[in-house]
Amino acid sequence: MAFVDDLGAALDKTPGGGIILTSLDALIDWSRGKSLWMMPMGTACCAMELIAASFARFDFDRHGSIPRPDPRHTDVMVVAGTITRKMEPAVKRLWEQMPEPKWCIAMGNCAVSGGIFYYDTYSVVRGVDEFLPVDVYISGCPPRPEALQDAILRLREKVSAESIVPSRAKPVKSILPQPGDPRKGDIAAEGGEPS
Amino acid sequence: MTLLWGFLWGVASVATIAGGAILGVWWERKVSARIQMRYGPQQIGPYGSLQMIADVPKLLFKEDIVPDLADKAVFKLAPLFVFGPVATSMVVIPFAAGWAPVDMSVGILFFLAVPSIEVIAILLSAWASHNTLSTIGGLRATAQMISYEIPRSLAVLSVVLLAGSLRPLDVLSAWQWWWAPLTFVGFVIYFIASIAEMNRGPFDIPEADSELVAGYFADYSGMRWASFMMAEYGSMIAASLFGAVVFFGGGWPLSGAAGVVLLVIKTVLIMTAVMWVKWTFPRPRQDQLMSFCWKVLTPLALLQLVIVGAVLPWL
Amino acid sequence: MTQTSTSDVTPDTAETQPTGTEPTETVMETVVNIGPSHPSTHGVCRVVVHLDGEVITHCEPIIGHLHRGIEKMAENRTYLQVVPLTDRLDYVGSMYANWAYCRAVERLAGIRVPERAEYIRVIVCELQRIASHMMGIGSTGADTGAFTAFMYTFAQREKVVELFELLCGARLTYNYVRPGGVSRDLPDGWVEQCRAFTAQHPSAMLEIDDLLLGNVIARARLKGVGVLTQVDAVAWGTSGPIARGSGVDWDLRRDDPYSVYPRFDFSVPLGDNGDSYDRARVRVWECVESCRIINQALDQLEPGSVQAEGLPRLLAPRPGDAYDHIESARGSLGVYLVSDGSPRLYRMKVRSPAFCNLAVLPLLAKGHTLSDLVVILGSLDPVFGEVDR
Amino acid sequence: MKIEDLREHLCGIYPDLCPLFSIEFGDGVLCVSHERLHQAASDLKDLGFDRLGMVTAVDYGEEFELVYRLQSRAMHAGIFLKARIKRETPVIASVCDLWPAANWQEREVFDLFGITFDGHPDLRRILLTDDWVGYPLRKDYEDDRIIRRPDYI
Repeated sequence: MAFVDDLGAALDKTPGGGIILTSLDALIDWSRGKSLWMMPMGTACCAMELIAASFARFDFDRHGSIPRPDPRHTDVMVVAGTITRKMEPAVKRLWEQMPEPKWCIAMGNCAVSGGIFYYDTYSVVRGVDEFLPVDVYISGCPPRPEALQDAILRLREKVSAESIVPSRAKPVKSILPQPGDPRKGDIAAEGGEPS
Repeated sequence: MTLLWGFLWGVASVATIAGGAILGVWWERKVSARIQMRYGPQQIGPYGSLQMIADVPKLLFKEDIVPDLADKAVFKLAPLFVFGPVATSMVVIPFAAGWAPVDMSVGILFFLAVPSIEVIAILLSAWASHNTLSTIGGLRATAQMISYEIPRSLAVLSVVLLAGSLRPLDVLSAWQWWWAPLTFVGFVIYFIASIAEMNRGPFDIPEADSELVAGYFADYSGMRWASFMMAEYGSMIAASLFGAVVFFGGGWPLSGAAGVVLLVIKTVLIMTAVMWVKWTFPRPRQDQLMSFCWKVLTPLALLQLVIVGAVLPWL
Repeated sequence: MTQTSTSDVTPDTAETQPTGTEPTETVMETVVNIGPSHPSTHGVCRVVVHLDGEVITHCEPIIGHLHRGIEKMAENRTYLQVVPLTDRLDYVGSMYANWAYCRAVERLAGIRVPERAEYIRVIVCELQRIASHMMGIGSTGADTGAFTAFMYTFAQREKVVELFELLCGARLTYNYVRPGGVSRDLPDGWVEQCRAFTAQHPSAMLEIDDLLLGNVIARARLKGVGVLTQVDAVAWGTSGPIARGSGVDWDLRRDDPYSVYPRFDFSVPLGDNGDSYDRARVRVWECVESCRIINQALDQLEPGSVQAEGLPRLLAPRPGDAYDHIESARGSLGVYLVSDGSPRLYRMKVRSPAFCNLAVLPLLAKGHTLSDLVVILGSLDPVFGEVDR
Repeated sequence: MKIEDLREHLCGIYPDLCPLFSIEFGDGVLCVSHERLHQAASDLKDLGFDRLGMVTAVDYGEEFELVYRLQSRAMHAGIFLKARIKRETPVIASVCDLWPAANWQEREVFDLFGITFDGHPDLRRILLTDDWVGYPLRKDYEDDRIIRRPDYI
C-alpha cells in the first residue's frame, strides 16, 4: 500500500500532477472494480448461496469475481451467515489479514443485524458491522445469488468513486435512507398513507 | 557481447512469460469454465480476454504485507528467485530450425537443471513466512520437485540419445517424424513429471487449496504473490514449449514463420492438456505421489531409454 | 491462531513448530491449526492437529463457532414460530429439521396428519436427501482437489432447489413442513417436473460416480482412509451414511418406520469397510434409492387436504415431553420437546446426527496424514448449523 | 418391538426396574433416582440398548431432569431413561464408560446446564468459549446481551 500512497501523495503535491492522478485513479478504480476477488467468510446458511454464486449456474467468474480461500489474495470479504461471539475474533483476524484496499459485503440478515437471531439469544453478534466496516448490505434470509451479484455491481460503483489520495475521493450516495434523509420520510409517507 | 545478448534475451524472456502468463490465466479460466459448465470471464474484452489486464494493476496496487515474525529480507526476495530460474531457462529453447535466442551446446541440460533452483526459492519463501502450513507446503514442494527431476530428465534423455546431442538446435534439426511414436511414452512421462515440477493440479500438493489453503505462498499478497503465479504459468509455458520442441519437432512439418506459428499451436495444445488434467483429476496424497514417481515413472522412463537404445544401432 | 494462513503463531505452536530451532525430544511434534474458516472444514469448525512429520498423532475438533442458541430461543416462541428456526439448523437439509420438529409437536399435541401431507413430506424429504447428498459427495471431490466433480453435483442440487423454489418460494430455508401438514399444496405441474428430475437423476449419478469415485486417484485417496469399525460406529452413536458405510444396517425409515415409509419398496445401501470411500458410495446409492421412493410416492399420491382440520391457531399441548426422530441425510435427527401446557415451548432439544458423527473424527484421523484429515472430515459431512445449533 | 412387549421383556429380566417404567406419548420411560442411573443404564445396555441416542437435561426449577434416549437395533425400540438431580448439587455419574457417544453429549450438557458428570474423561465446555460465565440453558440465566423479544402473543 505504501507505494501507492506515496505515489498519490507525491502526485497530489506536484503542480500539474492532478492530471496524471486523475487518469491513474481511473485506471486503478477500473481494475479494482472489475477484479473483486472474494474472501468467502461463509459461516451458516448464506454460505450455500455464496457457493452457488460462484458455481455453474450463477458463475461470478463472468464479472471477474472469484473466491479465494486465502485472505491475503482477496479484495472483498463476503460475510455470509451468523457471526457468533466465538467466531467474532476469527472474522476480525481474517479481515486484518486482508491487504488494503479491502471491502466488506454483509450478506444476509444475520450478517446485517442478526436477523432471525436478534432476539433471545446469548451468543450471536447482532450484525457484522459491530466490528467491521461494511460497504454493502444485502438483505434476505438467505439472499439469492442474484442479490449478491447486485451487491458486487453496487460495490463496483462505490470503488469507482475512490481515489488513491483519500481527500480526492468522490462522495458516494448511500442507498440506505440515513437518519434525517428526506427519502426516509417519503418511504414512510408512501407506505403508510393510503392514496 | 554474449553477456549483453544474454541479458537482452533474458528481458525478452521475462516479457514473454509475463505476457504468456496473462493470456495463460485467461485461457485457464476459460478452459476450466468450459469443463465446469460455466462461462468464465466475459465482461472485459472479447470473451473476457482482457480480464487479466484488470487483475494485474489491482494486484500491483495492493498492500504489500510482510508479516511481523517473517524473515523480512528472505520473505521479500524469495518471489524473485522463484521467477528468475524459469525466465532464465526459457532462453535456450529453439523457436525454429537454426534459431534459438541463446545457442548453448548443453542447452537441454541447462533447461532441465536451471528451473530446479526454484526449489530453493520455494523453500526460502515457505520458511520465511513463519507459518506452519507454509512450511509444510515448502517441504512437500521440495520433496516433490527434486524427485520428479529424475523421470523428467530420463524421458528427455531418450530424445537426446536419438539426436546424439545436448544442443537443442541439433535436436531440432535431426528430428524425424517417427521419433514421436517411438518416444511417446517418454513424452507422457515428461508431461506428468513436468506437471509435478510446476506444482500444478493434480500435483498441487504443496499449495493444496483444501489442505494448506495456499501452501508456501499463503502469506504473500499483491504483486509478490502474482510473481509466484507468474512463475507457475511461466514454467507451464516453458515446459510445454520445450516438450513441443523435443518430442514433437517444433515447427515440423512447416518451417520459417509458419513453423513458429505451428510451434505456438502445439504449445497451446499441450498447455490446454495440462489444464484439462488439472480440472479433472483429484489430488493424490504426498506418499502416493512419491511412490508413483519412484515405482512407476522412473522405471518406465528407464524402459523407454532401453527401447531407444535398442533401436539406435539399426538406424 | 484462528486461521490457517496466519503469519504469526501462538506461543504453544511457536515452541513446537519446525521453524523453532532445536527439537527437545526425538519426536518433534508440530501443532497445526485448521479453521475455523478453512476451505475444507465445511463451515466453521476448528481442528487442532498434532503432527509427527505429516502423520496425525492427535487431533481435536473445536466446535461451537456457530452456536446460536436456537434451543434457548425456542423457549420464548410459540410452537409455530419455532418452525423457521429449525430451518436454520441443518441448512443443507432444512426440510428434515422441519419435519422432525413437526413430528414431535404432532406427537405432543396428538395431531393427525392427512395422508396427502404425509406423502408430500416424504417426497420433499427424499428430494432434500438428494440435495444434501449432492453437497456431501461434491465436497468429497473438492477436498481431494477434484473441484469439477463438485460443480457437477451442485448442478444436480440446483435442480432440486429449483423444485423447492416452486413449492415454497425459498431456495434454502423452506418453512414448508408445518405442524399438522405442510404449508401449501403442490403447485400445478410440479409433479411432472419432479418426475422429469427423478428420471434423469440416476444417470447423472452414474456419471458423477464415474467421474469422481471411479477415478483411480480418488479411489487411492478414499479407500482405507478413516476406517470406522462397526463396533465403534454403534458405540459412538453414529447414524446415517456414516454408520451404514461401516455396515451398520440401521435406517429409521425401515427399522423404526414412520409416516408412510412402510408402503414403499426401497433398499438400504451398506458399505463393507467403513472407510471414506464406502461412505461416499453409500451416499451415491442412497440418492438413487431416493429417486425410487419419490417415484412410488408420486404414483400413490392422491388428492386431499394437506393440513389437519380444526387445528387451533395457538397450539398449547398438555404438559409432558415427547421425542420423535426421522432419518435425515446425516442420520437420525430427533427432536425432544417439553411442554408445560402454555402456548410456548418449555424446552426443545435437537438430537443432531452431525454432532454425534463428528465426535468420531479424532478416532478416525489418528495415524493418517494431514491430507487425509480433510478427506475424513469431508466424508463425515458435518453441517455446522446442526452441530452447533 | 411393541412398547408393551418391551415392558414385559424388561420386567422379566430386571423386576426391580419394572415399577419405574411408564409409557408417555407412545415412548417407554424409565425414571430412576440419580444414584441408580449408572446401574440402570448398564442394565439397559445389557438388555440390548446398544445405542445412546441423546443426552440432555431439562431445567424444572428446583431440579434438573437428565434425559437419556437409548435405542436398540435388535429390538427396534427406543426408551427414555430419566433421573432427577437437585439444582444445588448438579452432579451425576457419567455413562461415558458404557457408550463413548456420551462424551460430547455430556460435555454439551455441562456446557449449557452446568451439570457435572462424575467420571467423564474430559469435561470442558464444548459449544461456548472457555471463558463463558454462566450456563445459558438454565431458566435463570441472566445475560445483558440478550434482548428479550417483544410479547406479540
